[in-house]
Amino acid sequence: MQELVDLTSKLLQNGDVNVVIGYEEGPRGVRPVVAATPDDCRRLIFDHRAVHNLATYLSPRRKHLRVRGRAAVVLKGCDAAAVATLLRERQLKRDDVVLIGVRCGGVYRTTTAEGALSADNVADRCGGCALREPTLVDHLVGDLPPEPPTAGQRAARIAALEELSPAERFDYWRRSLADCVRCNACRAVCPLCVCERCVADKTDPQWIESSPHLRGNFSWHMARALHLAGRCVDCGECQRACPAGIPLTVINGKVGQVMGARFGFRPTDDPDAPAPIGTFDPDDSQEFIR
Amino acid sequence: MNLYTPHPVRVAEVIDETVDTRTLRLEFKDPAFAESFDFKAGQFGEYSVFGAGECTFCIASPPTRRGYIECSFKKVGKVTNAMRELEVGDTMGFRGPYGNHFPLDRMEGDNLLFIAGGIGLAPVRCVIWNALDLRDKFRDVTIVYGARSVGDLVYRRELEEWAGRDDVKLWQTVDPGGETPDWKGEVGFVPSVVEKAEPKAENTYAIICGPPIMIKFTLPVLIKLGFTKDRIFTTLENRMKCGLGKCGRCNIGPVYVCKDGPVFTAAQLEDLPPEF
Amino acid sequence: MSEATATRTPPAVDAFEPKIIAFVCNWCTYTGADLAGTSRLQMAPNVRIIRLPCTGRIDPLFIVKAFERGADGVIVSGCHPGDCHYTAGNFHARRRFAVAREIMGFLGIDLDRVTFSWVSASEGGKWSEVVNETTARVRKLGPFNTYRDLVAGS
Amino acid sequence: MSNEQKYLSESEFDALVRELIASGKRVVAPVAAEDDLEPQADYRAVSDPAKIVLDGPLPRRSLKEFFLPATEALLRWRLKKGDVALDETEADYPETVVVGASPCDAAALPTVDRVMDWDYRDEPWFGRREATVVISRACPGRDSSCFCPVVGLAPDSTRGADVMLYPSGEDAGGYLVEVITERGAALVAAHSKHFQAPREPAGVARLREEARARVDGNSSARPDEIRRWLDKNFEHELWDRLAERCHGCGACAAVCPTCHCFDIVDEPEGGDSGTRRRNWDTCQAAVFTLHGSGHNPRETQNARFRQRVLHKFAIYPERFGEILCTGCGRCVRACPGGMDLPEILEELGRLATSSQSAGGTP
Repeated sequence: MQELVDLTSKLLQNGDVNVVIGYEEGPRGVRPVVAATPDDCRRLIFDHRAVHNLATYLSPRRKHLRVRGRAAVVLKGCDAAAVATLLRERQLKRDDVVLIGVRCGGVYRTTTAEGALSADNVADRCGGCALREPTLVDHLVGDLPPEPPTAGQRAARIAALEELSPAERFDYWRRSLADCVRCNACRAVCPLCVCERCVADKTDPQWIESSPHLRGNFSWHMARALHLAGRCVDCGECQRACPAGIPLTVINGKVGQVMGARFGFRPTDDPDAPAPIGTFDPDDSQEFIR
Repeated sequence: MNLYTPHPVRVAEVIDETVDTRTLRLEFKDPAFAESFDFKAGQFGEYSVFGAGECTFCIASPPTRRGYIECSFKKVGKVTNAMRELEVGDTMGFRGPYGNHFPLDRMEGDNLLFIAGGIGLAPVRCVIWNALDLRDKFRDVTIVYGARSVGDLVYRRELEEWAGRDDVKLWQTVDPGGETPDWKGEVGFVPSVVEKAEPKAENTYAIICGPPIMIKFTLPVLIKLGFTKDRIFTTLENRMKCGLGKCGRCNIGPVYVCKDGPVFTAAQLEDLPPEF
Repeated sequence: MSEATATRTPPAVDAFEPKIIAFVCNWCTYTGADLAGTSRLQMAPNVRIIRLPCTGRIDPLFIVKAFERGADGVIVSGCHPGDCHYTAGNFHARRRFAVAREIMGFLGIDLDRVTFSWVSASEGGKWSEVVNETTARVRKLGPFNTYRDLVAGS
Repeated sequence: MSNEQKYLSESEFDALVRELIASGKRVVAPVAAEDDLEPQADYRAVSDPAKIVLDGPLPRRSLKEFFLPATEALLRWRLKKGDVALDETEADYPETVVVGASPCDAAALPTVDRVMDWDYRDEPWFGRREATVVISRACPGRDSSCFCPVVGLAPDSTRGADVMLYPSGEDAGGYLVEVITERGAALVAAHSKHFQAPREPAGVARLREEARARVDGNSSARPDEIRRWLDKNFEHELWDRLAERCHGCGACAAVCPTCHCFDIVDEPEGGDSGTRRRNWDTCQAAVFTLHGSGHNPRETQNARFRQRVLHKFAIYPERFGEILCTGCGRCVRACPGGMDLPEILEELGRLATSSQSAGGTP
C-alpha cells in the first residue's frame, strides 16, 4: 500500500515518530513489524491477513517498545476501539502516539487463511462492523473496500449453548477448559489486559489458583471475562493466541451481548464515551435482585 | 519417596532478630533422619509451610552443631509471611541440603575474612561458626559486619560473643544516621570499614555476602588490598523452585545456581551474565 | 417415575445440609440480619455471614472462591438503591453483579445457587425470608461439590 | 536400516490398537480436534482406533504433557495437632502406548531425559517414561515452519521411538515397521499375530526422500556456529530488536516438546489439608524470575527472549550435549506475534559467519 509507505516514511523522516508499528509480509504470513527507518517502511502492507490488533503494542506493559520512543501505529477500526479504551483508562497519552487508521473491508479469522473473504474464513467481529472507517485517527489511508461477509458460527454457538441446561453447559466448558494450560497467552496478547501485576499472578491472597486444573481454569476464565466486560473490543486476539483452541471469543461474544442488552454498550473508537463498568444509571435493571 | 517430598521439622525456637527478621530453629521429626542428616557450610534447602509453599534459604546454622538447622528470613512474600506466623511446636517441611558449599577444607591453615551486610550475615554466620568450632584449623579470623541501623543488626547475641573473643577481630558498622547514642561500633558503609580494617590479603580467603550494591563497592577494595578474585567467595540468591537443577528458574548463562552454586568466586561471577 | 425416584433417593440426600455463604454490607443487610436474630425469627442455620463495608467491595470472585472451597450456595446482599452509606457503592455493584451472574450462568453454574438481594437495616423479616428461600432452593439442588471437585483427576 | 522389520496392514493396525486397549493399556494417538473451526489435531487417549488420524496435521501440543503434565500433584498434606501427615501421590503410572508420535515429539523425550536425570532422578518423569512405549510414524514433512534438519533430525528420525512406522506408499496401504528398541521388540513380540513378514514396499524410500526434501530447504542455520556466536554475544544490539514483536505470552513454551520449566505451588483445600503441585511455567513470563524484593533480573521481554534462545541453543548443549529443540516448528505456528525461530536462527547464523570471517570476536 503505497499511500501507507509514503505516509510512514515521511513521519519518520520528519522526526514526528521514532518507530512505526505496522504489518509486514513475514516468512510465513503477515505479521507485526516495528519499522524504524523509511527503508523499513517499504515493507509495510495491509490486507485481509492483517488480523493482529496492533494496539496491544501500545499497552504500558510493553516496556521494551516504550523505550523506542514515540510510535505511529497502523489501526483497523476495531484496533482503534482498543486505543480508545487505553485513552479512556489513562493507560496511554494521546500525544504519545500517531494513529494511522486504515479503511477496512474485514479480515480473516487466522493469518493463514487464503482466498476471497467468505462467511467461512472471515473474523467473527467483521460482519456488520460500524468501525470500518475509524475516526480516532491522525491519518486515514486506503479506499473503503466493500462490506465484509458475516460469519455466523459464533452467534450460532452462543445460541446453542444457551439452549442447554446449566449442567450441560457446565459439561461443555468442562471439556473445553480442560485443555487450558494457563500459558496466559490470552492475557499477554490482549490490548486491554493492562495490569502490571495481574490478579491471577497474585499469591497473597490468591484469588485464582495458578494450577491448570479445571477449578483454576474456570476461575481464571471467569475473572478474565469479568475484567474485560465493557472493555473488550472483540478483536479476538485471545482466541487466536490460544494454543489449546479454547473458544474464548464465544465467551467474549456472550459478554458483549450482555453489555449491549443491559447497558447499550458497543465497542467504539470514541475515547470520551462512558465505560459501562465504572459508571451506572440509578434506573439500571435489577430484575435478578430480590 | 520422591525428590519433592520434604522432611517434617518441628519449630524448636523462634528468635526475633530485628523488627522484620526472624530466625527459626528446626528439628527433624524423624530421629533416624536427624541422625544421618549432614551438610556443608553454604548449602541451602527448600523450607515449606504447608499451605503457603516453599521458599529457598541457606542453612544459617553450622554443620558442626548437630541435631537442628536454622534459617533466618525477612518477611517479603507469601511463604515468609506464613513463616512469620509459626510458633514453637509447629510443623514445617525441609528438603535439602542442595547446592555446592564454601570450600572450608581448602581454607584450612589460612586466614579468614568475613564481610556481610544486613541479613547477608545468615549464610556467612554458618561459615563463621563452622570455622570457630574448628578454631585450631584456621589462623586469623576477621569479621566486618554492617547494617543500615543498629536496629537492623541480626544475631545480636552472637555479635557480642564474637566481640568478646580474643581469637576473633570484629568490626561492626551502621550506615550514617543509623547509629544510636550508645553505639560503640563504626559509622560508615561496609566498603570503607573494610578499607579501614585493612585485612592482609596474603594467605587469606574472603567470604562476602550482602546487598548487591555492597558487594559491588567492596570488591574493588579487596582487589586493592591484594585479594585475587579466586580467593573471594560469595553466595547468590536467585529465585528457585526445585533446588535440584530441573525447574529452570535459577538458570543464568551456563550455570544453574542451585547446582553449580550458590557459592561462587568473584572470578566466576565475572564470567556470568548480569542476571542475578 | 417421580415415585420411583423418590423411593430410590438415598438417605444421605435427606441429610444434606447446604453450606451457604452470605456476603453482606455492614450498614444495611448486616444490621438487618442482626435484627432478624434479635427478633427471634425462624431461620435456617445454614448461612454463614461475611461482613464487608459495602456491596461495592464484594468482588464477584468472592462468589467463585466460595464455590471453590465447597459452598453449595451464595447470598450477596446490601443496601437498597439510594440508601448506600457511600452514596453509590451498590449502584456500581449492581452493574458488576449483573454481568458476573450472566457469565457464571453461561459457564454452567446454576444461578439458583446464587441470591442477590437488597435488605435494609429494618428488614429483619426480609432477611429471614432470603435465608429460608435460598436454603430451600439449594437444598433441592443438592450439594455443589462439582465445582470444588473440578480439581480431581488432574 | 539394520533393525528388525515387519509389515503391518491397515486393518491389522486397527486390530493391534484394539488389542492394546483391551489389554488395559492407555493408547495415546493423534485425533482430530473437537469443536474447533480450524482443522487441528491433538494427542489424546483414545478408545477407538477409528478416531486416530495418522496423516493429519501436527498435533497442536507436543507429547510432553503425557510425561510432564501441565499440572500434577506432588504430594498431599494434612495438618493435625501440630503434626503433618504427608501422602505422596500414587507412583502408579498408567501403562501407555503412544501410537503415531511425530518424530520431532519422540526425539524430545531423550533430550529432556538428560536434565530430568541430572544427579537427581525426577521420579514422576521417569515413572511415566518407563511405563510408555513410543510408536512413531515417519512424518510427511508438514509445512514451511518445520526445521528439524537444522537440529540434526529428519522427518524419519527414530530418536526416542521404540517402534517406527513408515507408510508403505503402496495402493494396499499399511506400514513398514522398524523395531528400534528392546521395549519396542517386546511389544511387537507380544502382539506378533498382527505383524507380517518384512517386505520393504517400494514406496517407502520415495516417501522418505520426499519428506526430507519438503523440510530441508526451510532453513540453513548451523547450530554449532550459532552456539559459538551466542557464547560470545550475550550483549549485542540484535537482542534489543529481536523480541520487539514478541508478546511474552509463553504460547511457544506451552506447545514446545522440549520446554520443561516448572513451578511448584501449594493449594490449600480447606484449613488443614491441601496439595502441592507442579505446574508448567515459562521463562517468557515476567514473574518467572521476579524476586520477593521486587528486583527482576530479566526486566524486559528482550532479556527473556534471549534466555529462551540461549537455553535452547547454548546452555543446554553445553551442559547436556543436546540442542533443546527438535525443529517441530510449533513455536512458529503458535506465535500470535509472528516470532519465527527458523528465521531467527538464520539471522544468528549470518552473524556467526560474518563474525568468523571478520576474525573471531567482534
